[in-house]
Amino acid sequence: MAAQAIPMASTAASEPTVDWDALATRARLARRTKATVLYAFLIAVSLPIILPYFWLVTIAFSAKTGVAETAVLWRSMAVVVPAVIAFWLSAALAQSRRQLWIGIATVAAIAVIAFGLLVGPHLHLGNFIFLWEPDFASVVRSRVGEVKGAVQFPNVWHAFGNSILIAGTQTVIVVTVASLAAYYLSRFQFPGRSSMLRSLLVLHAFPVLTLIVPMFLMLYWIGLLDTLSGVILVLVAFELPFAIFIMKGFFDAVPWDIEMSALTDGASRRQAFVSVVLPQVRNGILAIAVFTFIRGWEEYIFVFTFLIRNSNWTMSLYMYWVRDDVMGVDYGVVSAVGVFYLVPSLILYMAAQRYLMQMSIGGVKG
Amino acid sequence: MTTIVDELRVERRGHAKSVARRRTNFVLFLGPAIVLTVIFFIVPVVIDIAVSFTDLSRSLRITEFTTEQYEKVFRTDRRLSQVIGLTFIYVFGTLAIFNVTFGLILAITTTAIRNTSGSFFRAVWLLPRMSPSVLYILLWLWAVSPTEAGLVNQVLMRGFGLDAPLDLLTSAPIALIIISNGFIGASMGMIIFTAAIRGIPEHLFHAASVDGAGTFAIIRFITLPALRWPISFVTIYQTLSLLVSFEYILLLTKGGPFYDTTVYALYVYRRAFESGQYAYGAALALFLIVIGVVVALIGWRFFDMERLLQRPRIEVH
Amino acid sequence: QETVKLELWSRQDPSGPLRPGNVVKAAERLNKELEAEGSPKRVEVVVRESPAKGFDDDALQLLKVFGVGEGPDMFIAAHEWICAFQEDGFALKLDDYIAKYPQHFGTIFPSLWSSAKCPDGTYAIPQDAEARMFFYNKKLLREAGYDAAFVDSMPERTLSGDLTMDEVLDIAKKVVDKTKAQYGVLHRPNKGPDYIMVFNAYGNEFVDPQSGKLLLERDKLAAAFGWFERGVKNGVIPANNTAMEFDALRKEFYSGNAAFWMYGIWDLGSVAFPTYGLPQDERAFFADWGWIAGPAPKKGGSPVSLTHPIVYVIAADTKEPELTVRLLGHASAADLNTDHAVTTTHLGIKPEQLEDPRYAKAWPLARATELLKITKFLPNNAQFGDLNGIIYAGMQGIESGRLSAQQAADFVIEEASSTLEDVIVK
Amino acid sequence: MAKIEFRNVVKRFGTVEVIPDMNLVIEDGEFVALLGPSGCGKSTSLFMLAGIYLPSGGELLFDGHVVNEVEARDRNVGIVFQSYALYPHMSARDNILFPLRFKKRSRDQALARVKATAELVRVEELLDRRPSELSGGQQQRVALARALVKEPQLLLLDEPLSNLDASLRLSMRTEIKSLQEQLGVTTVLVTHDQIEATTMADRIICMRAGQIEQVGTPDDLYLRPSSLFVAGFIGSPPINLVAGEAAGGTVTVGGAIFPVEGASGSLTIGLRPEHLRFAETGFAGRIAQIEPMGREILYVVETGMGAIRVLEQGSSVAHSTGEQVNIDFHPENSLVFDTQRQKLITGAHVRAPD
Amino acid sequence: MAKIEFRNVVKRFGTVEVIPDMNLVIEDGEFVALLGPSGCGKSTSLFMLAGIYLPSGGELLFDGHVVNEVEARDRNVGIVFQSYALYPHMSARDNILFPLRFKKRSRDQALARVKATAELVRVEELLDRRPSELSGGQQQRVALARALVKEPQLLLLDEPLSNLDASLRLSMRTEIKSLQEQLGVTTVLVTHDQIEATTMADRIICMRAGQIEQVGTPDDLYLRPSSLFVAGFIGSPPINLVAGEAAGGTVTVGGAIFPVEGASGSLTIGLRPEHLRFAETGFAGRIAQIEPMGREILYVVETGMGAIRVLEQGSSVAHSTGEQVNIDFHPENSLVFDTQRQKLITGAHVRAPD
Ligand SMILES: Nc1ncnc2c1ncn2[C@@H]1O[C@H](COP(=O)(O)OP(=O)(O)OP(=O)(O)O)[C@@H](O)[C@H]1O
Ligand SMILES: Nc1ncnc2c1ncn2[C@@H]1O[C@H](COP(=O)(O)OP(=O)(O)OP(=O)(O)O)[C@@H](O)[C@H]1O
Ligand SMILES: [Mg+2]
Ligand SMILES: [Mg+2]
Repeated sequence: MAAQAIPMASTAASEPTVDWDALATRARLARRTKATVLYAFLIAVSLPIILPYFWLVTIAFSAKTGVAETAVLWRSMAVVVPAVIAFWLSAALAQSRRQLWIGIATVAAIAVIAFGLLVGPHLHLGNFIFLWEPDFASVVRSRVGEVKGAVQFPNVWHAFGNSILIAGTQTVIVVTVASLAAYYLSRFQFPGRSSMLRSLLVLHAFPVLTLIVPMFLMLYWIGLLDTLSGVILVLVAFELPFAIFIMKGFFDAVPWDIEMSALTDGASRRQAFVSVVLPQVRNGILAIAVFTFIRGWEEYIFVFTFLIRNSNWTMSLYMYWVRDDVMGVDYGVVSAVGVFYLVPSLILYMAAQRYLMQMSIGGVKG
Repeated sequence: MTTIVDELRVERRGHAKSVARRRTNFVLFLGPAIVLTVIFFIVPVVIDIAVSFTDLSRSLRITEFTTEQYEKVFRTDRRLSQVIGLTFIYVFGTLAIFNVTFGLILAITTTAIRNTSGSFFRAVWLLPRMSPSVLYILLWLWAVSPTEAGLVNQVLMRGFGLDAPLDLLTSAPIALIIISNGFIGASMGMIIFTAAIRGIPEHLFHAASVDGAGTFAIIRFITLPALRWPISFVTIYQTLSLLVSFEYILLLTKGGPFYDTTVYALYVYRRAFESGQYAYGAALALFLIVIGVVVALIGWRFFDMERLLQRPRIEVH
Repeated sequence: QETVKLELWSRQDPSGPLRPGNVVKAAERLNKELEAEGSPKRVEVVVRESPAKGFDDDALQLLKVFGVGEGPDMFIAAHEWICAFQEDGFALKLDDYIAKYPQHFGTIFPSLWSSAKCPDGTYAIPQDAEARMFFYNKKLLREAGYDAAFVDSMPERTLSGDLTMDEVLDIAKKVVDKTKAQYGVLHRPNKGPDYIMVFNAYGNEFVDPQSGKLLLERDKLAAAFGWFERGVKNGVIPANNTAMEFDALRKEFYSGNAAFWMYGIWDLGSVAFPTYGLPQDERAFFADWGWIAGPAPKKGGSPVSLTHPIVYVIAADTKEPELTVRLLGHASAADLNTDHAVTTTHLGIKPEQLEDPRYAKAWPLARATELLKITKFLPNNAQFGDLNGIIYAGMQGIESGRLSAQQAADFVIEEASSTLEDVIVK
Repeated sequence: MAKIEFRNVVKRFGTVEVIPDMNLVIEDGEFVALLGPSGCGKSTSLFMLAGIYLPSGGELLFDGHVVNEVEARDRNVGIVFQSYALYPHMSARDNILFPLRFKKRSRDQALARVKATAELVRVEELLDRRPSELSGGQQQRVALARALVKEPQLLLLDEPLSNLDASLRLSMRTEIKSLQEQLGVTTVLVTHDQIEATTMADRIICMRAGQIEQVGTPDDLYLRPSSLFVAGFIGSPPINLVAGEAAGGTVTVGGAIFPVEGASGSLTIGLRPEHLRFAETGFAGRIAQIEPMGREILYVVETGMGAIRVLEQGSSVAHSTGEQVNIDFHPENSLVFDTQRQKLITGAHVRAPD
Repeated sequence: MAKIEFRNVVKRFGTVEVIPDMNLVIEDGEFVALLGPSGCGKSTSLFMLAGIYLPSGGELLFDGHVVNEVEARDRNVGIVFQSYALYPHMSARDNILFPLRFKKRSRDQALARVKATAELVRVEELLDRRPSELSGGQQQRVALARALVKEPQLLLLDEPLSNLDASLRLSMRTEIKSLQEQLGVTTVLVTHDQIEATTMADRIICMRAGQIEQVGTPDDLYLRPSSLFVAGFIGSPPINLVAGEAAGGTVTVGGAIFPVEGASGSLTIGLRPEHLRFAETGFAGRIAQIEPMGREILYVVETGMGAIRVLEQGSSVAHSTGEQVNIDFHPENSLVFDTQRQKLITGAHVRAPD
């Protein structure tokens, strides 16, 4: 190192003495304030979301008159909110694992008892009648007189099955096709690679729902109108650009050297794709599977438009139907159907939540 | 032990084989995606363009080829300018308030607290996206019901002493569609920004705090610069999403009251599907497609999306 | 034996499960008849269930389906749509068949047949009818200071043209001012037929009798919109009426928070009795509740009511038009139709039904049948559905304070002229 | 500058106790190295000093004041990371300027300081470049400048050299060392490379699984390792360790018998390869492998007590594989450990058998 | 095994020519090292051998056959990466088994081979673990087993040791070397660490910016570097290079005048630190810095021609900073380069002035 003047020494001596204790106090305060503000903020912004869903559930399990009431919601909240706070506190204050468990168990016990006393008597399963009584509408309306020979009340399980079939098949196809395409796009050099990626973005700019009539004609011409396959393939086509975009990001992040290894180990690129690369993008596959499934699960316009002869009930249309309000709505049943409708997506969502969070685009950072 | 190059044959036929393999791989990997997209996506767009030059009506009959639809779009449709203005407010409002800003705030705050708590709050915010749209909007309708039974009104009246119930659907419809879309839109940004924040080397945060930066300085100097690209991406991608989708608005307000929440894409839908003027709808849609494509291409340029393409490091097919 | 499958397109409509249901039952009767005739044919009805929300969506979907040649043999539609099918040649002209089967069709109320006609003939078979009216809460009116005699005489006064539209607003205003009730007049929160009654009252017919084309008369439109405008200004019609949930509106009326509720007779059977516990006994009901027809615009004018028949239509290209007609003839049998009428509180289509004890027991039907005398229909014009959408938007414009009555009329005319074809403006 | 003290410092991550109980004093102006294998808690200790981690127990003192809770930004500490951790979107200048932004100082003053510091580490020419446009060594210097620019009381270096290539590592070693001497700043270097530690530090703190094994000068650790662990960890090629049983003044190892002084029982004998030499007498073996290492040659000799590494100076190979040799050493260079306790038995030595 | 030949091989990425013209023969069974600074095209050359990159021009021959277009999987090549590149979702066993999946071989036979190979690299105990459950060195061994299991004709090693810590690096070095000798497989090692190259390889190919600077044994490169680049790149501490002007049998460098043989004009003189020694005579200087490096001590001496590094054997410092010393060297150890052409002038030497 070259001999240099030392610019430090001059000022170092005049360094003011530091009040470490004051700094520590300030830091402690700042840390606490920060945590409080963060949690308060997040709770505040999350309540507007939690509350309506919670409401839906309480109506589904408690409404008797068919009117949306909030009494049970507030009663439940009166139990749940203090319980959650107590959980939080006991977790924060517990000194040991044992104390933690005791705290949690106590809070849970009190909460369950309080819930049982305050809310329990209001709970019933009557609103889920549609699950075992396909003709429930006529049962519900038997107050106007018996309706016989009604051929047309849809069965919820039929709708459920259709929805599962559409969403499931579509998910399988999207995941497969998108993985193939995204892998190629991410890892192969070919003419038109850049324009291909660009067209994915451009396709995203197309107003899908305004293409229903051309789609209708198109499906008719190729003979897929009025088939589930038609609906599924259309859904697939519209979901593909997004899925490819996301999957490409995951493929971009797979280290090159393991693929190189596979090649020198004797695999062809296809074999390397299947046996080495694909297992690395499991999270991506799960993420797009969830998103695609939900998309198919909630679909109603295509189902309604393209299925004209089959009994084409899906959960979305069923939901619509129970909500039809020309003749009055039973909100209890609507909520129950809503809860039932939400359950599969929720299960899927809970299972995959972790993986959804790992989505990034293009593997490019900064 | 096998010889290093199995056969001389391999050597001679190597080139021909590699070209063939290149082709098969292209077909195998991209083929399905291209076929599906072309048949079920591109072809309909082309049909749509063709339809816009006809008088296709609700019974799918064409009696003449005409440019009359375009005359309508540009001459007689006076509502269009208002609709475009509204679309602008809606797209940028949602984008600026929720999809980017709030998504960013959520990502930053949920990554700043303990991971388990953070994922809980993120999970809550993903819930709307995971709910079927019909159901999600049903909850909204119940929540903003203008009577005292509405959840919002209950909270405001009981909790905050509001006198008369608010009627958000009539008095603030635009805000409502922005918020209801934003609750869903924010989660996309939240996910992508969270992943990006997690991708920032932890040492950078450590270095900055040792260097004297406080919370906000760290966000300003470390987090935000690292998120520049994801923010660009979310901006352009969600601009396009918002531009062309209207499902939630349709379910929530049907475009009303009056035309107050009829954004362009919904306008196309109302024109074409509520009254079966398919040809006119096609002409209107085409206009939207052009706008969308232009925005997409500008975005591509502006945000340097080309960076998404790393050069493949394996050259063989 | 040869089984003829006949497809029936029907919307999934909880308000009328027997519309297709009766056709299914009719097949049995027809088959017996065929057996008796010695015909080898037997009929089987296949119901195609359309999940459309509302008759307008359903009709548009069906038009597309016909457009690609996948149509059914017969379908159920709202009457105002039939000419759309007729114009494109999808509907079978029925005049000759109707004449041929008087045993099935001879007694159907002649007034209902007019709802089944397009300019060049009859294209549908009426399936039901109802009456739209202003329900009112007598208790509230009495609380507001009207004596019982006044309150009870309102229906007659309306029918005689003595009670006017504006008097309704005045009464409602008084109720709002003098009682705890919050609302004066409520109407449906979506596009539909009832409020057209108000337009009819102010003389809007919407169709040119000569040409059958849509007709818009600026002054009459403005007059009708004016009623809404005054209602909103007086605080009688809530500004957010169109933003409220259907059920919320009902709740406000049936729980005593509104003076008038503009809707249809079936609401009693499907909601008022079961959900809100209004008295099911006729006398008990009329003690506190009642209904009036749409009043005249000014004293001495004519009151109106509106009915919105649902009809059976036969496809022009059905292979078995004869059988289909006979099938629908059986489906229109008085007893089957009464099943539909009494379970869903719709009006019957034949005078025989009035004799049916079940019908008489369902007193709302019997009482509402009076209104058929003054009832009007929506015009049977293929574009009326669109026009109604524009009118509804105009109402939203007025109620939310964006438009004045005159502006609303202008808006409707401008919008209709630019998006609809062949609109006559006066 | 600062005197640093760990008093019974504990660090837990969740339920995992990474540092059970740490006690250590670092004098003002001293250059110490934290040396230990991967995962032993070196970085954790360093991050506690920096204020990035909060101690879970005990007290951390700067100049006698407890600073456990003081925020990183208030500690006036400079840190250089293994990955450099330069802010990728800022130029080198802005990187170095960054710590000064948070001090009350005029921009001109700050820029002058940046310039002076950049000259100190010789990156004044590179100030406009982004980190991605700098080579590893240049990035390292910029990182050093950033750590030094605010005149820290304490300089922390977390494996600063491990990402550099061999020759660069050598020169940066020298530079950092002389800079530290010049500035006199208390410095803690974390490394798992013993050569780095021995060449740079005044004192070495040898850690193992969160615990301090030995603290001392490089010579202390090399010549008088207090435990088998330290003996094995320090020295390259590694020390030869052979186990034997001592009784009555001799220790029996494999076939060989060594006279031993001052110890008995189960012993482990440590012989550094460079302290062994081929000689006429000594214990016998056969050369199994020869490895030229530039200016030294490593012989692996098969003996009765296993493979023994012998390091000879010079670059010309004087022996050949398979050759029978005798190995000799100075008794004072031998180390004797209690096998049970894994500790050095001070004063005990063995001699090569004749 | 295979003889490898590069004939005028060119590699371009887009418009960037990374390797302009490469000619090289690697004999059957040879162990060569590709040595050069980062970015000089070492990995690129290796990947062409593996069949991952396609040469843009020229011919690549295996045993005399052009393999330019032969697929990677037909080449029977084993490769080990710096990152190990183990398949994270497979156990060590499955990783090693992987290459055998693509050969026609019964599963039992394959598993037997896996076992044999695992024993060879001593990971037989670890076969059921996932890569994430293995330490760096263990991962390295599994990677090696995977590369070896199919009995490759050619083994490619891309900086295989650079992620290991110092002592592990040392032992893996020995292991790989002896494995290679045992198996006799032609091996190409890519490294930027000269010590790795010199200790492991039979021949070193020194590259710079896509071009081969020198090919030779470690001694060749060390003692007779053909260019300034090679001289500077090889040797640690680095060679002392001083520029001077030669005329009439002497070369003038700074203040000093050296007698020179066989060269004139602008010269650069290379003196390795370990070839210099303190003596009574020789050129004079003052010790500026002393750096103990374990068994050697590095002195930095300020002389008329700049700072000169002198390396002395031994661990005890015999001089002190500021001391005036004279430096001497053997003439045959001096290197003389043509400054213009950057090339060695063979046969030219300088002597220390008296
Ligand atoms: N944030 C953390 N959460 C949980 N465990 C941690 C965390 N940081 C470190 N550890 C654990 O603490 C132990 C010590 O880690 P530390 O990083 O201090 O080791 P180190 O000595 O610096 O090792 P290296 O040389 O690999 O950097 C390791 O076992 C590590 O797994
Ligand atoms: N796929 C590629 N596309 C474009 N340029 C590349 C590509 N791969 C390598 N290069 C460039 O070619 C040059 C040589 O790269 P290579 O990886 O062979 O270097 P290297 O000698 O292995 O370096 P290192 O020691 O850093 O691994 C570098 O300048 C690099 O930027
Ligand atoms: Mg560390
Ligand atoms: Mg490389």
